[in-house]
Amino acid sequence: MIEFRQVTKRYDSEHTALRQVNFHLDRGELAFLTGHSGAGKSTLLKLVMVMERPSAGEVVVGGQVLNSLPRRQIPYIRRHIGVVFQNHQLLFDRTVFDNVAMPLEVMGASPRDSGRRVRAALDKVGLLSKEKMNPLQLSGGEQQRVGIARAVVNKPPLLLADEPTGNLDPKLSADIMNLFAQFSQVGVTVLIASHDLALINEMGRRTLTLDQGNLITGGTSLHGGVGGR
Amino acid sequence: MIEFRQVTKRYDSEHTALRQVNFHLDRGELAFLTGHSGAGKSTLLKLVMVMERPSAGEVVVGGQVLNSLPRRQIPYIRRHIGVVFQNHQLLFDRTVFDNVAMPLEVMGASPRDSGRRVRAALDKVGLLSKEKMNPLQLSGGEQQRVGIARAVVNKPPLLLADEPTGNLDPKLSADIMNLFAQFSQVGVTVLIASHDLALINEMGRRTLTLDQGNLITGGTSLHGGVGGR
Amino acid sequence: MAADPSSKRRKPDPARGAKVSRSPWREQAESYFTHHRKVARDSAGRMWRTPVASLMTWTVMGVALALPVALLLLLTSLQGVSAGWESSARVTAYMKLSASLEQTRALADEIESDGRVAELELVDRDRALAEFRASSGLDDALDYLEENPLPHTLLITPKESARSADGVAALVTFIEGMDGVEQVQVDLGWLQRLNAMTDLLARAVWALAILLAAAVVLVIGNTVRLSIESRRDEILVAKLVGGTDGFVRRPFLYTGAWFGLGGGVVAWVLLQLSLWWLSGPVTRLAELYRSDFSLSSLSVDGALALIIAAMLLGWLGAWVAVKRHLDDIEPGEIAGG
Amino acid sequence: MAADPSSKRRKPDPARGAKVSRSPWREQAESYFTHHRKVARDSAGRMWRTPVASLMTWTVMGVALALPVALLLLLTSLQGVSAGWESSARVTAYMKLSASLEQTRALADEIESDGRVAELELVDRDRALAEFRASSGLDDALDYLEENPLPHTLLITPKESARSADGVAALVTFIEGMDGVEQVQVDLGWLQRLNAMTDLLARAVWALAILLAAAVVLVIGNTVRLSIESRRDEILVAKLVGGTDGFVRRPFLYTGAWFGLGGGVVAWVLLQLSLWWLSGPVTRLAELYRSDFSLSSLSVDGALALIIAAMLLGWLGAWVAVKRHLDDIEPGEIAGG
Ligand SMILES: Nc1ncnc2c1ncn2[C@@H]1O[C@H](COP(=O)(O)OP(=O)(O)OP(=O)(O)O)[C@@H](O)[C@H]1O
Ligand SMILES: Nc1ncnc2c1ncn2[C@@H]1O[C@H](COP(=O)(O)OP(=O)(O)OP(=O)(O)O)[C@@H](O)[C@H]1O
Ligand SMILES: [Mg+2]
Ligand SMILES: [Mg+2]
Repeated sequence: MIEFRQVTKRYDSEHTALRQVNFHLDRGELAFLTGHSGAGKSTLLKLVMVMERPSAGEVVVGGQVLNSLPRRQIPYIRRHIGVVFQNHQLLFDRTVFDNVAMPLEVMGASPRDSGRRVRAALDKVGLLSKEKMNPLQLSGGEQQRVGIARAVVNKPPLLLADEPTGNLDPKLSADIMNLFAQFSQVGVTVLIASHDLALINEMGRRTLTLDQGNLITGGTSLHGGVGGR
Repeated sequence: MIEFRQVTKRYDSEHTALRQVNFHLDRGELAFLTGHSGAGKSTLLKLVMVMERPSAGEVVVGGQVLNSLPRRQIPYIRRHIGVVFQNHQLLFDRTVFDNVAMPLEVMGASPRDSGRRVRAALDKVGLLSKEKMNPLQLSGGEQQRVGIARAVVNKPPLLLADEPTGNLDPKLSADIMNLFAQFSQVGVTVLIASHDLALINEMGRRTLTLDQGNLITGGTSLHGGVGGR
Repeated sequence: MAADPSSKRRKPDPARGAKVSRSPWREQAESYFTHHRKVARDSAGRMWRTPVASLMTWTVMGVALALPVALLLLLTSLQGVSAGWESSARVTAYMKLSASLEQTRALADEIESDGRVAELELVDRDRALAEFRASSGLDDALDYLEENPLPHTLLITPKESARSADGVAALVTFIEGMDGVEQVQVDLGWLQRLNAMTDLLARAVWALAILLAAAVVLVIGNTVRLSIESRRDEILVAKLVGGTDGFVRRPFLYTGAWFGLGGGVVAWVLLQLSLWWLSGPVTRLAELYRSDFSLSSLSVDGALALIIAAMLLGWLGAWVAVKRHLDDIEPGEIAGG
Repeated sequence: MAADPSSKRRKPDPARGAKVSRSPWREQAESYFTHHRKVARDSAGRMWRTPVASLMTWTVMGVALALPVALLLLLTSLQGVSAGWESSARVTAYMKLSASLEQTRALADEIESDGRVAELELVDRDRALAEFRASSGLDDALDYLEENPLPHTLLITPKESARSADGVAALVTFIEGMDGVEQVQVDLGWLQRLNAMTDLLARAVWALAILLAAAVVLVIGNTVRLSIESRRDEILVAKLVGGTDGFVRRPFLYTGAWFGLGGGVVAWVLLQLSLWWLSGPVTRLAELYRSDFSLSSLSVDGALALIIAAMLLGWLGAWVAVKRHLDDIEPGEIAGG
């Protein structure tokens, strides 16, 4: 589902965020991405989302090489990726319901269908009772969960999460992780950037570790993809 | 330094964030504030900052009852409080240096003085090399550290931190906690909201625990202040 | 913020539920139009929720729209007047003193039948003297005259088609060549002055119209630009969840069109108010000059055209602003993402 | 974004370091002014970094400012012309036919010495006849006259102070009462018409000036309001780190003043361009009417006054917008804080 081939990302002459990263994630796989602050985790996720373009190497998502993707095709790629952002990225001029409904609205889902799906997603993160509130009125953890609901609402085949439990208490963190695990069981590829080593160890999944932009564990050799894309 | 007397905060008829909270923090004390997501931690900190007003009860900071504080006095109270916000609250239209310099600029510090202090603060959080960058170009953890530098730059007698290590790796988290501990040793009162139970246990300090707005551990009885304000 | 259109949406509609067999294409099209309606309603609602600010923008646009239209109306009114002025480019033919009244009458009939003459008045010598006496104030002096020194006179108004400088000159030559005509006078200066005046007015109107048309586009472009800036996050998130450029653009285009609508209505109100306010002195002035000048007002069709043009201008301004600024907002710049 | 004024600031200044004894009060005052300078520079820089957008706002403001000033200039020019018109409110005194030239001359001297008379011209009967002959085109007819039927005539122009309808009437009565004067004529209609015209113009100018002054304040208010909205976060953070209201307001007031400055300069440029463009046809028209009419242009003082007024208006607009919107932004609404 995701494949990085010798990917390097250089922001400017001084800052190299990723150095020749190679890895491959299968459909339905759940993997963690860890590393110190500034190691390049968010950068890696941004490359998958085509929010940044690699300086060298190829990023392949769902069989499509993103490097050569024309600008007008980008929205259609993004519709197949659910993302939880490190700083939520909620809109404060609309209700929680409308925030979660955005990916469906963009795709032109019918209102009836959309209402059902949004409520299902909010229920999964335990916020069904707050659907009519403004995100500004929510606590930090509640906002983070709204972001998670938005990422999963349209059941995307690929799910990226950047520090999804940074503002959650340990019990809720475990719940959310279980939610992600459920998704991966039905064939969704999940990649989670996280610092919560305790939780990661508990889950016992594949872990990609970045250090100063180098992938030091969990990667694959250049041509040794596991296949099955 | 901080005293809550029977403080209740009701946002609207349905949402009561704090219920009759009583506690007292001495000068130089460092305490943690924990609780599930939505327990009322941020609300408690906002009351100290006069970002919200209590529905009932009294909040006393530095000997001053905040309830009766006139609007125009609020800025002068805030200048004595350093705050790390849950979502950083950095400005993306200026450099890291200028962000950290804001509390000094507001107080009218001289440029020379201000430059020295800002660099000292950035050095403490390990970001001296990034002073000229825009916060947008920083990773999530780096942004959080800029927020911490801004909170401590003017050496305030009171330091509040809302989830200051949510985006930091375990090693950095420990470093930041040590920084806070150093501050408390020189007489600064520090109150930290956090979910990181492992870290809190390691520090072995007083812990206030909120549950559905009730203070269940670490509080004081109504008139049993430890004194020494 | 409190408005929650979603509650309606989530209520399952039994009538719809029945049409299960509907093709996905129809469903797509329907949800497309549903979205258009929703965006139109939302952007109108957004304006409604900040009434003072919206009114400010409308007023600025209204002023900018009203001024060129007012100038246009003024020009139309003046064209009516200048038609009146042109008719004062009269040709006066003085007969020989020896010409009799009958002779003059015959000549008058002949001239009147010419295709270039709109009107003809015969002033016989007695009436000419009486009028001269009255207008010159030389009552006593004229009593000394033994004989009426004035000839019969023909006052000839050329047809509109012959009112050019050349046309009038040809007419003068034609009349001068006739028997019994002593002299023909014509005040060609009037025509020349009129041309100079029209030229000046046209220039002034053009200068103002260009400035103000620019102002309309600028006002809307600026407003939309700033509203894009203040809705940066929304654009970012919409792009991140896979919104196409058209999707992201839509609310701004509707916003522009609504601003245009409001501006058009305000412009219309301003025009009507000004007309009403100015009509008093204008009528008085026109009476003094015995002119049939009156300010043209806006017809219903004109008002509709004004409002529709304003909406189009608003839409255009929004489109330009969106085109210029939307591409600048790329998700790469997301905070700490 | 790339500009980093901080690098300068952090360089330790040895000259300053020497003055260690400076009192904290002086230090405070100095840092206050340093901050003012910094804010002024920053807000100018912010405008500079978005040149197209700033130019748009300036142009809108410039147009709104230029129009009332243009009207003012036009009114000034017209007052010059109407002064010319007023002087055509001439009093004509016809002498008795029996009055000799010497008698008339004496009378003329007497009238001229009156305080209400600005100018006096004596037209003797021979010249009067010659002029009449030339202007009426009745050459032949007048040859039949045995005697000149025209009297000596005095053309009297009243002083400006006596040019009111009442003043002129009093003058007429005075002259009529003199020996040898047969009749006095005066065209009072002119004055009436002039009043009606001035009234109309004044009304139109007022209507436009009010609209446009409103437009200026609205444009600036709106721009500042939107820039407040787009700088919401900055206001929030400034308030949270203890910024007073004055501190938070300052950048917006400077922004308003800079917008005003730009708008004033654009207005001046527009005015000069329009004057230059219109001067051709105006001169031609004035020549046709043998009028000394010319469009007044803006003096250096006037230009300065315009620009300063624009800056003050900008500051005022910003102040109003800031007053209305700044209090709305209260840190309670901070995201997930
Ligand atoms: N737009 C940018 N321009 C320049 N440098 C950048 C930019 N974005 C990120 N960087 C730098 O690239 C490095 C990696 O950033 P990234 O956001 O990927 O880190 P991260 O692993 O997500 O860290 P964290 O855990 O703190 O979020 C950082 O040092 C950062 O300063
Ligand atoms: N402005 C508001 N209006 C209404 N309800 C609010 C408002 N702000 C907070 N709340 C509610 O008050 C409760 C406490 O919020 P608070 O932000 O204090 O939680 P918290 O302890 O900081 O949680 P977290 O760990 O998730 O940040 C939450 O249920 C939240 O929904
Ligand atoms: Mg990151
Ligand atoms: Mg919180």
